[in-house]
Amino acid sequence: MSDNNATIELKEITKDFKNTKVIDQLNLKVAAGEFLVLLGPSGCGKSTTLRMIAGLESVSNGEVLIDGDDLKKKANDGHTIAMVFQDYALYPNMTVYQNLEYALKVHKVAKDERQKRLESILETLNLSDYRDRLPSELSGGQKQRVALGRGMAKKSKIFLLDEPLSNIDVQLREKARDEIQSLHDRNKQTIVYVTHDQLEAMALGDRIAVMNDGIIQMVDTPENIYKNPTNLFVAKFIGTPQINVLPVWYQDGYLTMDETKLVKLDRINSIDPKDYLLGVRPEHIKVSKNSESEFSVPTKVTKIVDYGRYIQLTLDLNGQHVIKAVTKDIDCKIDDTVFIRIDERTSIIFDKDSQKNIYWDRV
Amino acid sequence: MSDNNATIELKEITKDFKNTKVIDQLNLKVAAGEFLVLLGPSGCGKSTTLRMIAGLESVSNGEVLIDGDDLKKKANDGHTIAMVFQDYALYPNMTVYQNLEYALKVHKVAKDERQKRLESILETLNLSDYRDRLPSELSGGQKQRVALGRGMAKKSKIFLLDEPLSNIDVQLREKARDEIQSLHDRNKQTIVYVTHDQLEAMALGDRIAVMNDGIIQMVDTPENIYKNPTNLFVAKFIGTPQINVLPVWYQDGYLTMDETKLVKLDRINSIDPKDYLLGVRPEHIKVSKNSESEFSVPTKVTKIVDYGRYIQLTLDLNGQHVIKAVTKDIDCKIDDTVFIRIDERTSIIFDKDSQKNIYWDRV
Amino acid sequence: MNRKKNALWHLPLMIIGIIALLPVVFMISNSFKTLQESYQSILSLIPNKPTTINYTTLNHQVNLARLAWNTFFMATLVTLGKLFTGLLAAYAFRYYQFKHKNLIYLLFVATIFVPFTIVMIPNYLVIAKLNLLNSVIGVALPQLCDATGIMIFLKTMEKIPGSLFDSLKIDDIPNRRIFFNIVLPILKPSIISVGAMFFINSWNEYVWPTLILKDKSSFTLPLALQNYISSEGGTNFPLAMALSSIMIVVPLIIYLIFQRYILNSISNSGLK
Amino acid sequence: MNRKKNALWHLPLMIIGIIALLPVVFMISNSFKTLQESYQSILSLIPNKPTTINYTTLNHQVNLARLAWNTFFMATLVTLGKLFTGLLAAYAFRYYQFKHKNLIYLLFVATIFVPFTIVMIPNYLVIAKLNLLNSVIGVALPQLCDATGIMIFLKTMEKIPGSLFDSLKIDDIPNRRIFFNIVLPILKPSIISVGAMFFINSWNEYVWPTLILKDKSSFTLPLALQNYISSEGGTNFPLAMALSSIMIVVPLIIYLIFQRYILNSISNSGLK
Repeated sequence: MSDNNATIELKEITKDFKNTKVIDQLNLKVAAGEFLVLLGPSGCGKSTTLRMIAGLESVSNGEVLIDGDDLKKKANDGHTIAMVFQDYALYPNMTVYQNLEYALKVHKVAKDERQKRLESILETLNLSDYRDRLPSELSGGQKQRVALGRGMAKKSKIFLLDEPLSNIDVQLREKARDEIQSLHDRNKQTIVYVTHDQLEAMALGDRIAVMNDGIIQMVDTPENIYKNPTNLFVAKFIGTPQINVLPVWYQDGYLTMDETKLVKLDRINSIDPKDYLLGVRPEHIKVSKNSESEFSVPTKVTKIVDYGRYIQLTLDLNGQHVIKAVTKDIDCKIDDTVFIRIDERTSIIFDKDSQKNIYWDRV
Repeated sequence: MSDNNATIELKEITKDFKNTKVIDQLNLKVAAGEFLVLLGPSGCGKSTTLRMIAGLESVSNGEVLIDGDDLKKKANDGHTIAMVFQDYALYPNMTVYQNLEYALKVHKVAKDERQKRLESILETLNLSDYRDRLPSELSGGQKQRVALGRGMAKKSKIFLLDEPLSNIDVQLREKARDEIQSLHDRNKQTIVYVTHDQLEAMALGDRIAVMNDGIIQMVDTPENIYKNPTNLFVAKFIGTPQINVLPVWYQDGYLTMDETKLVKLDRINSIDPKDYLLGVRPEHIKVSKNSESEFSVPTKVTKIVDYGRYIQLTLDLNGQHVIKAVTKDIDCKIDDTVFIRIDERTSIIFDKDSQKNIYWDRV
Repeated sequence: MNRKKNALWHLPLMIIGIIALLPVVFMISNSFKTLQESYQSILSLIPNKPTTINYTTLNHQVNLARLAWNTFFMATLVTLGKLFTGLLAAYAFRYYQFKHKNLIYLLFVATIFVPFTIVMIPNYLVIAKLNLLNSVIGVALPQLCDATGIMIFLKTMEKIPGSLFDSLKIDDIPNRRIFFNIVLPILKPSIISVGAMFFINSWNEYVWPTLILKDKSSFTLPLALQNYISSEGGTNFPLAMALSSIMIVVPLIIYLIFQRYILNSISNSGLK
Repeated sequence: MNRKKNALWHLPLMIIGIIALLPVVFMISNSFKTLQESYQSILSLIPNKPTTINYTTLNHQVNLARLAWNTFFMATLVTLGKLFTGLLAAYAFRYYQFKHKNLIYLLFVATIFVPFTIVMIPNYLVIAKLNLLNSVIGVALPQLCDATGIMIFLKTMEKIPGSLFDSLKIDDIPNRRIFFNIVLPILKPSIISVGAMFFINSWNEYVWPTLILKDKSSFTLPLALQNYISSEGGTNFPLAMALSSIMIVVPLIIYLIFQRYILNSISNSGLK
């Protein structure tokens, strides 16, 4: 708790909408000054969660605590929370400067103070030249910056952002991302940021909460989420091209597929002999022209895409499985046979029924 | 020229719109059966070019030749060209099956033939279960497949696609891309594909035509465009994070920046001593903890993002330049000093005034 | 924001609610009063001794079935005619290029604001010249140029994305088919709502039919009502109110059946 | 598609064009004919010997300036009143939750289809009871509940994205400020066009003012025109046409000035 930021705590939040649970008993703590990203596919409830934190959506059950105080019992004071919307929600009849100034003016912030704050924000966001333009005269990227600026002008303790980059050109997104990052570095507000773009989430979040079907699947740092996802959904949602998933059978220390031994498990040997799903990220598939070990498996190259920085191979295994591999340099042609190898260290093993990562709670 | 596909040739095409040249003397040849991608930022004229090939937009000057015949002199017969639109343009009052069938029915294709064709298309695109649904009852990805199927049903020689993937979820795009690719592999139609997404272009195109301001900047294979772009625009447009661009001075075999020698040029030594721009892609910046050669330059780490497959560093050089580097494994913290090295082989040198790649026409 | 402020905002709603709905309640109420009670307390909303005498009397005095049929026939004819011209005109405005298109459109819309008082006499003279007095065609003809319908259809057509027509053009689909197979089905909700509007307006119309229809046998309901009212002040006020109440039934039913279309298409209302 | 087919599609346009515009041309033409010529060839479009005699006669017979002022004053009052109630009501419908909101809205819109003939008498009686006969307020009062305006404003308000109001809510901006600082400025084009429409309709109105305004000094232009026409067939037809032509000038000017707004807004709402 400080002047700059506040903690957020969601306690057993449930949200019903027309008799369906949109959010189901959700618990989440955001530390003061943390940058938390809510990540998930469309319709997973991430925007609803954000709107409940903002007080725009009522909570069917549970509590939203801001700095320990229940939001329901304390009306929004107009100061604590600022929010940036996906469509920016700029006031179309006001200039850039008036948009930034409006809430301050209504809440009787002194003119000198207003001017000082806004000049510095316009400066920071490179908007000084556009101060007298109407929103309709701005490009998408500029509108996005104005929306950001309007949120900043309030000097709120909590800053909520709802897919703020989804309406601007791909080329500009990287720059806008860096801007948001450096704002957080400077102001240290508590930020909750909603997005469906996993790269954005990885780049920005101190921690990421991956949501699906109204339930938080995993909350952790980007690194842990990538390397050690709790379940198959998280594993598939993060990373492009998607993680390879192969049906395997465990017995006597080996994972086998179609009678072929794929991986020798040394780290863990106390799992039941039964069907599992083996997840291997494309960059962890080791591709070579020759068989290099007893675990090398021959595959046929069906597609090669050179993205410049890396080469993506689509491989066919026995005509039954499609495997994507990412490598830096390999000299092969379509229809060549190449060998792949999978390492235990980079293998993620999921229970076939629960789709949970069986390693996860053992680490 | 064959039954399946046709050549396209644009000869000195100019398009004026309200006294501004949208397209300026554009020349482009698409071989029969080729997959050509028109890539560029919004407003670069790529969609207009596609619409001129389709005959939807008149040409102010020049000729559009389909299999050698001028499009202007030969009315569209409804058979040669099929097109998929960004918003899919499905007939909202017809079911999926009716959408696919409509043009065939109007053009009196026999019922048996129609049925045979459509069944196989519905099968291929996984749409059999949705044949009786209205477009409003479909998801974005399904709509996109119906639009694709409607184009396929015509068995046209030329297939035009205008940003067909821009309205569907990121998660589904990879799959949709693969689908389009395999359709082309199977049917070998001539395809012209418009997109603003460079990764899509790299993945799909036999060749890519990069456009800007109504002018084609470069037409070549994805690999060549990435490795040896003709000018700074192309270099910056392709690749993410963007290529690093540093102002350098050439003298006596060395590229120097702020008095520091960066690169020794062995391949070329006949260039004028003057200002150049040095382009280096982030993955070609060699980062190490210790100085490894006389060309190692010390920088300060300002940001580290772990994307799982690779780590992206933002480096500060003398407080004056920001350099982005992509590496696989490096053990460093924010504010550490690391050394970077640039190799001649991966350096792209642009003339400062014309912004042209000075190597390009020498290769 | 507290409850007091909230109530303040309801005030205008209540005022215009009263202004809007009171006359109708008043009409229905008086149709169930005796002539005597109506004279004594015309503004009281609930009749002392409700009676259906006015309705039975009315049934004796006029041929209600005949009146209703005439009104229905005329309204149907006018509605179909207006839909036909409106749809074709809107399609022409949307998809054909011709000289002075914008100017012509501007003039069309301008006709909405020319008061009927002004065009009444010229129209009457033309209908007389064409020997169409006393005929339903004579009533319908001058109404065929309803610019409102053209505007609504044009607007709906403009909402159809251009790519749909590009697609049809690439597939070389002839215009006639585009109109019938694509445009009309897409416009169905608009056609229903505009049609309902046309029908109701035509059903209620009295000034123009009064001029054209002289023969009692071709009278419509509003004309009959006019007869009851025009005798300066109304010799039998409850009787007129009874006829009014009958007359309002058909528009009410149509409105209720098609309210979803009407509310959507006219105002795209999304109160939920 | 060949030219013949093209011409076919122009036919409905030409027909309704003639139906729509002929009466106005005819009116202007006859206002420049002598009484004699008008009798002889009333349907000829170009006067043999154009004369301005009707206009000068008219100027002697009535006080045109007074009539125009009365009309203007009444139309302005009605317009402002309708805009005021319409905007407040639409805002209440859009941003407040109250019981039976949808039903109330449905009833409001229903009033558009209740014919004036039917509400005329109840309204007259109420105005008489309120002692407002012969006053402009009496003319204006029953018109304040114009559902058309509410519908158009409501529709425009619905186009304002919900996130704008979410944003205002997060910033804790009071309702009064939202209405005046945000909603009204955004609605400006709608207000202008609906205002122009209200004004023109009110300017042209004659049935209701005829009932309320008995005193010649408070007569409006349409009432004066009514006097020239009502003497069964028109004793001086060219004179009536001259007055019509004068009366049409103000709406025409307003329409031309605001046409951009009007074309957009009417076709959006789909109602007159």
